[in-house]
Amino acid sequence: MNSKAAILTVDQLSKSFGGVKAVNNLSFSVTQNNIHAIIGPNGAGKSTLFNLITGVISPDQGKIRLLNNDITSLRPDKIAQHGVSRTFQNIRLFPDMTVFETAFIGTYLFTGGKLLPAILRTKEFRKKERQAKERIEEILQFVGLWEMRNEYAAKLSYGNQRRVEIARALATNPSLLLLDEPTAGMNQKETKELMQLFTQVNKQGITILIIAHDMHLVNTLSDQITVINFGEKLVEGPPEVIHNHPAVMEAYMGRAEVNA
Amino acid sequence: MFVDQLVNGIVLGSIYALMAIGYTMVWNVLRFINFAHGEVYMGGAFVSLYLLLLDTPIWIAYLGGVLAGALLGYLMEKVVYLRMRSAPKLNLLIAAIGISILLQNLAQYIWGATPERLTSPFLSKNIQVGDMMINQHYIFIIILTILVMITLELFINRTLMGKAVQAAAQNINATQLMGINANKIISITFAIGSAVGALAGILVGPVFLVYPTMGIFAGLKGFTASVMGGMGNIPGAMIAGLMLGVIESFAAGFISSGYRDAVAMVILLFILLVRPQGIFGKIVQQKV
Amino acid sequence: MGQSVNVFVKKTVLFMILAVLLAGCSATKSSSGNGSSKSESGDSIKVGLQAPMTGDNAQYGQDMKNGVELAFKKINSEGGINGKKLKLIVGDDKATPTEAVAVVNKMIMNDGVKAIIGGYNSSPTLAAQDVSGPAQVLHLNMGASPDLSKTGNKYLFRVILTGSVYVPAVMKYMSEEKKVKKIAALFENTDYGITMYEAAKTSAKDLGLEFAATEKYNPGDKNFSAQLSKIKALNPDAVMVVGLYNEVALIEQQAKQAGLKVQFFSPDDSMYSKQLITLGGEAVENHIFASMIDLNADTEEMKEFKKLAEENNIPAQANSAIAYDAAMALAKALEEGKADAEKSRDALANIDYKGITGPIRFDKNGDRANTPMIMQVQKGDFVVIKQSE
Amino acid sequence: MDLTKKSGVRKAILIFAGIALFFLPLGIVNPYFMYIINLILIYALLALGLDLIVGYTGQVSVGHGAFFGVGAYVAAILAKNFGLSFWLTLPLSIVVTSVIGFMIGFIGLKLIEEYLVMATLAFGTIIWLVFLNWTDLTGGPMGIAGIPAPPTVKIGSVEFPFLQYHDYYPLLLIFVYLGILITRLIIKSGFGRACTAIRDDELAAQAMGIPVFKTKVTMFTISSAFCGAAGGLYAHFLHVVSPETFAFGMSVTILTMVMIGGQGSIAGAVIGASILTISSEALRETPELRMLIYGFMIVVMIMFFPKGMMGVFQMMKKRFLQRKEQLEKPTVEKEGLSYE
Repeated sequence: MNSKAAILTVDQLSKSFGGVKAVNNLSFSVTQNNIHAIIGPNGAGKSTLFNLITGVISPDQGKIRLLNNDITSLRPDKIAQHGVSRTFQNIRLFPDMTVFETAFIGTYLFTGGKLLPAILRTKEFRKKERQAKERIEEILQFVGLWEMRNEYAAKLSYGNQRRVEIARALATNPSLLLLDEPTAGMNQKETKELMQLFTQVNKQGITILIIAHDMHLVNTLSDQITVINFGEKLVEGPPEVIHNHPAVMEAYMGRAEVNA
Repeated sequence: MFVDQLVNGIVLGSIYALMAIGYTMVWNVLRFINFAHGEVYMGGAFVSLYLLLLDTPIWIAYLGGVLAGALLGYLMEKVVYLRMRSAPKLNLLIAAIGISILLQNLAQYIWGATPERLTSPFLSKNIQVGDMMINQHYIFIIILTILVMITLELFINRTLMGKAVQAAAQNINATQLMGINANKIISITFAIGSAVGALAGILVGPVFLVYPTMGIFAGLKGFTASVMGGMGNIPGAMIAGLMLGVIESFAAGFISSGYRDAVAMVILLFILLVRPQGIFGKIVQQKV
Repeated sequence: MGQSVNVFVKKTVLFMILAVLLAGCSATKSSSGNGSSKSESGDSIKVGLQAPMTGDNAQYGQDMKNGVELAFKKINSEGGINGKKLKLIVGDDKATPTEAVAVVNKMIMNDGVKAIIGGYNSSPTLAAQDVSGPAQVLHLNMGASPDLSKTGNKYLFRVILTGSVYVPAVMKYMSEEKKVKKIAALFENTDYGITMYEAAKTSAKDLGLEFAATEKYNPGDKNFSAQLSKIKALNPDAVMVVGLYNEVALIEQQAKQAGLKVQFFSPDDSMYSKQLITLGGEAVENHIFASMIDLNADTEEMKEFKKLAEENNIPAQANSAIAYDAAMALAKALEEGKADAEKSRDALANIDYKGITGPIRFDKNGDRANTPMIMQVQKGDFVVIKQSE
Repeated sequence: MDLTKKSGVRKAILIFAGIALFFLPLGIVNPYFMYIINLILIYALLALGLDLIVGYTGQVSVGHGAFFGVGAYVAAILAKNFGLSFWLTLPLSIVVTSVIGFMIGFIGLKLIEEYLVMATLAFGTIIWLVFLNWTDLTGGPMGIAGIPAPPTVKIGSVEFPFLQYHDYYPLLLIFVYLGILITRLIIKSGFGRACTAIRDDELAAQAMGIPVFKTKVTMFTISSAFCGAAGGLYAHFLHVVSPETFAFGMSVTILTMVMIGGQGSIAGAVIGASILTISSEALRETPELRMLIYGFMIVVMIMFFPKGMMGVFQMMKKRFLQRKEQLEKPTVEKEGLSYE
């Protein structure tokens, strides 16, 4: 595992909001094909970090590299083009779309947004549309939503809504998948099923960067864990190391809820 | 000519400032542009005119117009907007425009389309200042505007109800949690904003006449001023209104009168693009 | 959302076909039953009134409507035209060209009017006569612009005088009697205002007068302070205002407030209305204009009109009187021409009718050739200060 | 099997109905009704155009009346001053309007929600004031009259002159069909899906790789091109243009058509245009009450049918399906895939 190259490198990243340092001089890297977790108490700067990586906000200082490309301060859609896809902490679905339609949005990078081929309905255009549909069918089968493809995504159960989000993210054909608290608010069964899904996604060769509160989830799932607090890196290492680390116990375990 | 235009600008600006208050107050509580606010301006002026025709003493007629304006704003909210609280903003916008068309034509149906002059006790007298003649009614407009601004400022900052309105501007839901009836606050906001708007219409009546479509451009300017001052910022709206009036007057005098209204629109665009929080607004960090 | 499109396009098409079929049915019904221009089955002759009924100019339309209704009432109570009653179809042109075209379209095609009275404003009339001319519908308008003489539409007649008659008359008066040398112009930016101003410029050249400033405004403007302060700075002897009474009253009020004390005059009688004095008050005192009508005239026709107006509770306004004249002349032509388009047109072209506004005769352009009188606002009334020649 | 058969039947009905509509003038004697139907077609084109940006992309514009005006004035000026034929003025109207639409979109679409509404209002008003005040070019308040009709179309030995309203109908209908076709093709493509994604959640759309600003500006430009086409047709159809037609009120009228028909729906745009045009013309009988009733209608419609007529239809369909389901035994949703 160590022989593999880093897919994402975050280098001395800083961002502050009105004097409060949300992320402070943070550096870490994600190894290809790993499931890498970022944990930390509320307000530790995890979501800010995600927003920085996906380009929603720009850092004050520091660099973010994806393989050999500098993606610092790029627009979110440009970063998505580089193969980074994400889900959101508060599930963000398209309220007026069915499951199929929602996932289909993810194929934008594949089908493209060119107008002329669309109006002329060229052979190329039709081929790509067909391929995209086949791909979505494949993905929906994979995440287990094929039967519900014609239902409105927003009307599904919480766990299934998360699956729709993941299907949509997978449709962009990412090399790195960012999951922002994916099991927050899920019941035990849903959490378990989602964890299985993450492992399967990972097995397809997609690197996963996951933000989590849920220690259990992190321990069983991840290869590597980075603990942050007050925007700074506390410790980093495999689950066994982190689990017993005194600094983590103090900063995190001491007050945070330990979910089963 | 310079001083002429300055005086004209300040008078016009006072009217815009009064109009802007209505837009800004409604924005504060409901986050939408009440496009029917111009019709409150028209309605107030018409009611005053009607009361004067019935030989009501002039001050009572003016007061009646202001109260009618307040009532109109209150009813607008109670009958239409209240039922649309959960509707998308766009629907509220269309509803407001519908109300605007309805009221304009209702006024025309009742009172006719002919412009009428509202009487003013001051209109026929001029005051000599140096070699300048300033109409007394103009001075009346400016003084009354200043008085209204001070009263409103005191109301907002010194009374419980005013503070509730302010709190509602921050977060209407939180206000509700604190035990203040949000709907009541919204009603009061509409009534006060509309009363001030109606006052603007009444003050303008003797100079630019009263007619059913008088609210359209006054509304547009008042709205521009409220954006200039920063949506939701009451003192900002007042100052921006004055500024807009003066700028417009000079532009009309020295550039072209035909494009007078374009000046306001260009300012509006400029503010939106460069300083959407308004000249006096604070930058609010948006949480992602 | 995408789905709904798919599903409902079919229903919509069905809906549209149904709707359109319904419309088609009622169309055939109305065009066969309600007496269109072709089938003379009805016992009435329809006449349209194209005038501003809403908006800033609505008062003019109302006055015209009053006048025409008065005339129709009189004619119908005396037995109508060859036994047929006259029926008025009112169309609101909002004083704008496109609306004028729309209402004239409707009046001709749907209502089957024989003739149209109106419009009041020049620009809408110019646009509307493009529709009425090819349809061979008589069009008696009240626009002042000289351009209305140049349309080549032989169905177009004008019941008021043309600007090229009004303007020289008033300019001559101002030059000879008031001894003005330097004039400023403030005119409405429409066909009416521009052509009147052009005529005034020509006439000023002939008389050796100088135009010091020319300012314009758009119809419906209410704030003239910018134009007035420019004019004030040039210090002219007199200011010519080309506009309608709302604007004239406001301009003179605002001039007074701005301390501009000067003689105002206008080329024609478009502000001949009690409204001018109600709105303008003292400010419009001494305003001079050329007019084709004097409501205080001591003629039989005027007395009869005033009596009729009083009986019907209608204010005796200048525009009502002119519209009344137009309606009476039209009725006469329709009677002579048996309501046939071509014959009625010839009858109207050769008419010689003594109206309130003097003898009504049309030249080959469809214009009247009367000479105007000069009037002035004095003590809140309109007084003739120079009789027509 | 069942599915394809059903969609095949639907397609056949659509094509048949589409062709049948061309023969409509045969059944209409009164040219005034023809005039109204033609107006509906022009408004339908406008509503389709505005719906692209409002209904499908979620960006509200109250300045499209001005785009309509730009198209109409460009056609009018080119035809009157330069004697160009309709077949040249129309494409030029579309091009000029698109360019202006692009520029305004490029500046204005940096703003969101209410601020975008305000900006489009300002742009629309400025354009309208130019129509009103650039007298040398636009004729000021008088507008431009006497715009020529399109030249006679010759197909083989058959001639189609444009003399009366009946003659314009096929031309306008073709353009509306073209508008519907282009709308459908755009909506059912990666670009169209990107637009609906932006409408529903801008942030999520961007995270999927959709260039939000570029997509919005492109759609705004297409939308203004529709209005430009409608403007060019309008100028040659009515033969007169004047500024007040294209004031704020027109923008509102088009927006109201979209809202009352139902946003994000082709049928909705057409229905909205029909309802508003017909009611506005029908109310001409009572000029004093016309706009009063019109305003009242808008308020009531928007209060009680917030999703427009399409929303009403959908509700009715849902009820119908539910009842059917109760009567028969519960079956699987038959509507099937929307992307086929």
